Amino acid sequence: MSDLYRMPSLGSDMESATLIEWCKQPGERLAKDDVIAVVETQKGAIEIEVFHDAVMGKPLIEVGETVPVGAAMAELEGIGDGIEQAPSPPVEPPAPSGRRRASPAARRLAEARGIGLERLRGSGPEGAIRLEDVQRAVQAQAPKAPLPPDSKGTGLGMAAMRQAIAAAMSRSKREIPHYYLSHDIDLTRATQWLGAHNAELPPDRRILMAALFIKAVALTLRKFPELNGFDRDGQFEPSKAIHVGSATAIRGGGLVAPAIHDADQLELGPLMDKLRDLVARVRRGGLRASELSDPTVTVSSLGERGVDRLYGVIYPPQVAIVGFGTPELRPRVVEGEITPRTLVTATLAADHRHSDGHRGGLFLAKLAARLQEPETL
Amino acid sequence: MSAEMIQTSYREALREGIRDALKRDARVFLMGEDVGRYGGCYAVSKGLYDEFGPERIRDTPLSECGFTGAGIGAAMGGMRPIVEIMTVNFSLLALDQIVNNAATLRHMSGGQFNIPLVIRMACGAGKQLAAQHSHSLEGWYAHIPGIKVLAPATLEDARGMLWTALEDPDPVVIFEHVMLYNRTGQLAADAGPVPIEGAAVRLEGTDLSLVTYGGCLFKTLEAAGQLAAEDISAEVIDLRCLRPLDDATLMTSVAKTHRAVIISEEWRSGSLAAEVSARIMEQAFWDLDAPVGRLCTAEVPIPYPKHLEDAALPQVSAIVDAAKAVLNR
Amino acid sequence: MSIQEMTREAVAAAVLEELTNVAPDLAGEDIPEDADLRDEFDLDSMDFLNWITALHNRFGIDIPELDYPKLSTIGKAADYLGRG
Amino acid sequence: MSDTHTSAGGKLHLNRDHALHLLREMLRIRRFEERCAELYTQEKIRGFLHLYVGEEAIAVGVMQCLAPEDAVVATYREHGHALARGIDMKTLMAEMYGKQEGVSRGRGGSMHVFDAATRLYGGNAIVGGGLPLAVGLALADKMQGRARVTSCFFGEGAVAEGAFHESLNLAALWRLPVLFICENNLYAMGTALERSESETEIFHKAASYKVPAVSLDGMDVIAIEATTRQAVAAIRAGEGPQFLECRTYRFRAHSMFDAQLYRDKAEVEAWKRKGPLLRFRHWLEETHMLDAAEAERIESEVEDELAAAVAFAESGTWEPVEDLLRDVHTEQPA
Repeated sequence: MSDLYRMPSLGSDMESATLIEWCKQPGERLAKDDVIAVVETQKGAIEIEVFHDAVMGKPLIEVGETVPVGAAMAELEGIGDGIEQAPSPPVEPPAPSGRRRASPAARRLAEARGIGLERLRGSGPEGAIRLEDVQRAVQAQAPKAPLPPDSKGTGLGMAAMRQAIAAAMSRSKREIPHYYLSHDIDLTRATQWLGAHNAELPPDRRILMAALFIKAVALTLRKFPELNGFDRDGQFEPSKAIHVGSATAIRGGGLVAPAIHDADQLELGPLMDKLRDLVARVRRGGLRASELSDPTVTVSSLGERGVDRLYGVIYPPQVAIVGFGTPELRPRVVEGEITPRTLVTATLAADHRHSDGHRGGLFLAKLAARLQEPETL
Repeated sequence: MSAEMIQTSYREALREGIRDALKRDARVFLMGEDVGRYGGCYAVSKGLYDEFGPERIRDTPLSECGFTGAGIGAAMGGMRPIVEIMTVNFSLLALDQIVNNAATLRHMSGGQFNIPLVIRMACGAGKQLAAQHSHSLEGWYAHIPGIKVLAPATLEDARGMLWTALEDPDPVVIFEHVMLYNRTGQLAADAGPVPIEGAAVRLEGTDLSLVTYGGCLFKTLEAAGQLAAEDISAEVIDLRCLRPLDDATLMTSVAKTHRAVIISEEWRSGSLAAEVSARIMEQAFWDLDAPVGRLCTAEVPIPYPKHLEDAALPQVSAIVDAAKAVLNR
Repeated sequence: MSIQEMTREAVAAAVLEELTNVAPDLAGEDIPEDADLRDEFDLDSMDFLNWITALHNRFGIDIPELDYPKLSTIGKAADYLGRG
Repeated sequence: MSDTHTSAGGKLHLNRDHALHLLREMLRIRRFEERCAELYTQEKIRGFLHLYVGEEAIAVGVMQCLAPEDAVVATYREHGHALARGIDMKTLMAEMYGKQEGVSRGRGGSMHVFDAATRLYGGNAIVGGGLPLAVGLALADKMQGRARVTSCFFGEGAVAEGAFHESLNLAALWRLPVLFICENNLYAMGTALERSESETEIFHKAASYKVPAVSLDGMDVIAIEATTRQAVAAIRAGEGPQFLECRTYRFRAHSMFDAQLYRDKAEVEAWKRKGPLLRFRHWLEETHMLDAAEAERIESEVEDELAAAVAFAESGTWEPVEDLLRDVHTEQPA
């Protein structure tokens, strides 16, 4: 049985993309999750995957060709060998009678992933959309995520990215009533601990302070669900999972924040590996669609060469962003004495529709406490 | 398994439960119509009269209201009575005592009086006993705050629920489906008390939840087997305790499977199946991927002829069909 | 070839090569030997660590964190490694 | 006043103190209920309110013969039984109000008075509903070898219920220690006895179950006490259940909202002239056991007790709504 591989929708604002590269040749086996091609979008180059085992068939478009979402890109063979149903393309005209029939479970998932029911084909009675239909669409759709970088020389690059950032940040400032809090956190212990930890390790196993920040934020968020999740038309939808978007600046301008999934559950080492891998691929332009799942919160850390503090702008539909300025030795009163301590100024910008400054303050205080015990992170 | 297993029947398991209770606690006595010399309408108490004597295996006149009320009074007076009512249809003559007294006295007395009473009764169809001995009115009882309602289906529950029920300070009504009495199987020789709260997942599955209890459990398990042969993974939930209902187990299952069919021998209108369905709508609506299905008895007094009785009741093939319907298959 | 056998120019070229591997977007940039990489080329902590890791892997030389300031430019890095 | 009380059973020692005690007990009930009627019109008491006015001699007479360990099962017209049994007037009035200081935490109200301390098992608002309970309480006593008596009050309306017949049969069959007291006030709500029973001599029905039964003047507190004493003695002697039919009359309506279309005023007035308090008081005065000063003192003390009870109920508190579901089931320790 053969089927068509179609241009996936990676975001509700994506209309088309340009094929940069086929990663598989006709006759090659494709395992679920294999990258089949790289496409250029207005948000940059993205690797696109297959969702079922198959065999690469005849390509239907050529490198350099720009096709709309849903357009056939290649034939796939062997679907159905152990696979019940091929992924059905998420294109179907809306039902004539207005509201689409859809099961509650299907509606919930569709809403959570920002998938319009009108685009789906229902496999249930009288065309009702079932959970399975939405799950298929979710697999075919990367969530709206911060931007992958411009990869060099495609021409779409910087301008499109700037445009996307502009749209997101304008929406944020227009719609989200931010509140801002800031707190100086003593990093002396964490710095010492990290130094001692790294001293014994080769460079590829060393950990950056940024990883501690991400882990500490993720762990602290467990107790502050109102800061972790999404605003959906004014309703807060908390997220059980904590996916931390790690803001990464792109030289020459631009910014991405790919997610470190379940950051609260990762040991520091693996978390650092993920972070390292993400940054490397931000530089190379190799972020994969599946890595662009919505972060549930963003952490922005200025590193060692920045300024004291940053006031973040929330990336919609998230509801909070945590910023870390540059850690440095500053005078601090400890037990009545002015003592030099390594301090970092942590800031929180959060959506006032869904949380209040009191809770935000508690969050920063807990975060500070967490960072006093770096060995527990 | 370390415990010695014995081959036994549901009836014997119930009897052993009663015998345990009589031996363990001098306050326990069994009272009802023909429980003594006759040995019980369904022979559950056979032999106990000889063993424990007429005081503790107490035959009563045909006066359900009187002896059920006496059971309530005796419970308040410090005894632990087991009142046997031959069949749920007869229990309607005692409904006043159960609903107006057993279920209310603790509350109306501001907590001063407890009714540690157990009422056992047979229920259900399948023995061609027609419309005055075959009904499933568990749902009526499960409607009443102040009493607990149990439906043991397995040998373990038949043996162990009575024990726990007698230790409960409040009235407990136990429904024994007539088609289960002859069911045999292996039971640990030292099988002991079981909890009288909480549903049991009798079979784990992922595609849909089949919710049932009592006489329909084994039909449902058989249906689940047939579904498995068609690559449909059904989870089978035995409610066990009809009041209070174990919402958590139900919702956990539905959250996993997204589909539910309730199978019960009641009439559909105003049934416990309706209650379970409503709770799923209330608590698990957004998990549902198909309307909740119900398979109940046809809305007719149970007829006498076998073929009509069979046609009225939920059967394995109908359970399979109902399951497939919610799966759109 | 061990680093001892390499010329300083070769070491500096290798150091630059590793840098552009880590940060391909810097490829083609004119990076003077004495330019502070972090200040002038916006190398962030992770880029820097990845670069150090690459140098460690390539030359087998231990580079403790405390020595990071000694590798702030291509030239300094070449000198540091050349001392091997 | 009849002479039967002095001769019947021969066990009644009627000295002045006891006589005045009986008077006071009946007066407590009468005044309590009169006040309840008034409070009902002021909406302090709600629900159904069934008054015992006219029937006080029965509860007071019977209660003299019960021991603290005996049990009482009564009906929805049970204020008199509760007071005569020894329930504090304050907690009873608080119950009438529905306050949580009430004897049943305010959960029962007028029709459902329960008290574990005095073994009062209701307060049962289902006609005939208490009889099987009494049988069961007595069964428990018998099975546990306790020489206790369960007294069971009911109106003649209950006699038409199956529960009456089932209970009498069971009690007689098993020779249980139950004292059945039928308070025959001639009307089941508004239905006269002769309109609801083919056999209007209720005690004959009991006799048909082989339960020793007598009919007596329900307005004569002395006769009731004396007869009850004999019956209780027989029960304690292991003779099984006993049955008293007390012919009486309620002076007020069935409940507060009752136009009394079913009986004429003349009949009510005639019965009132035979009222238990009136007759007993006259008899006490005739025998010089009661003088005006003493009568005044008793009245005044009852008034004081009643005033305190009303004040107690007024100052009582409402059970928090958070406790709504309390006592539906026993709270099990976690």
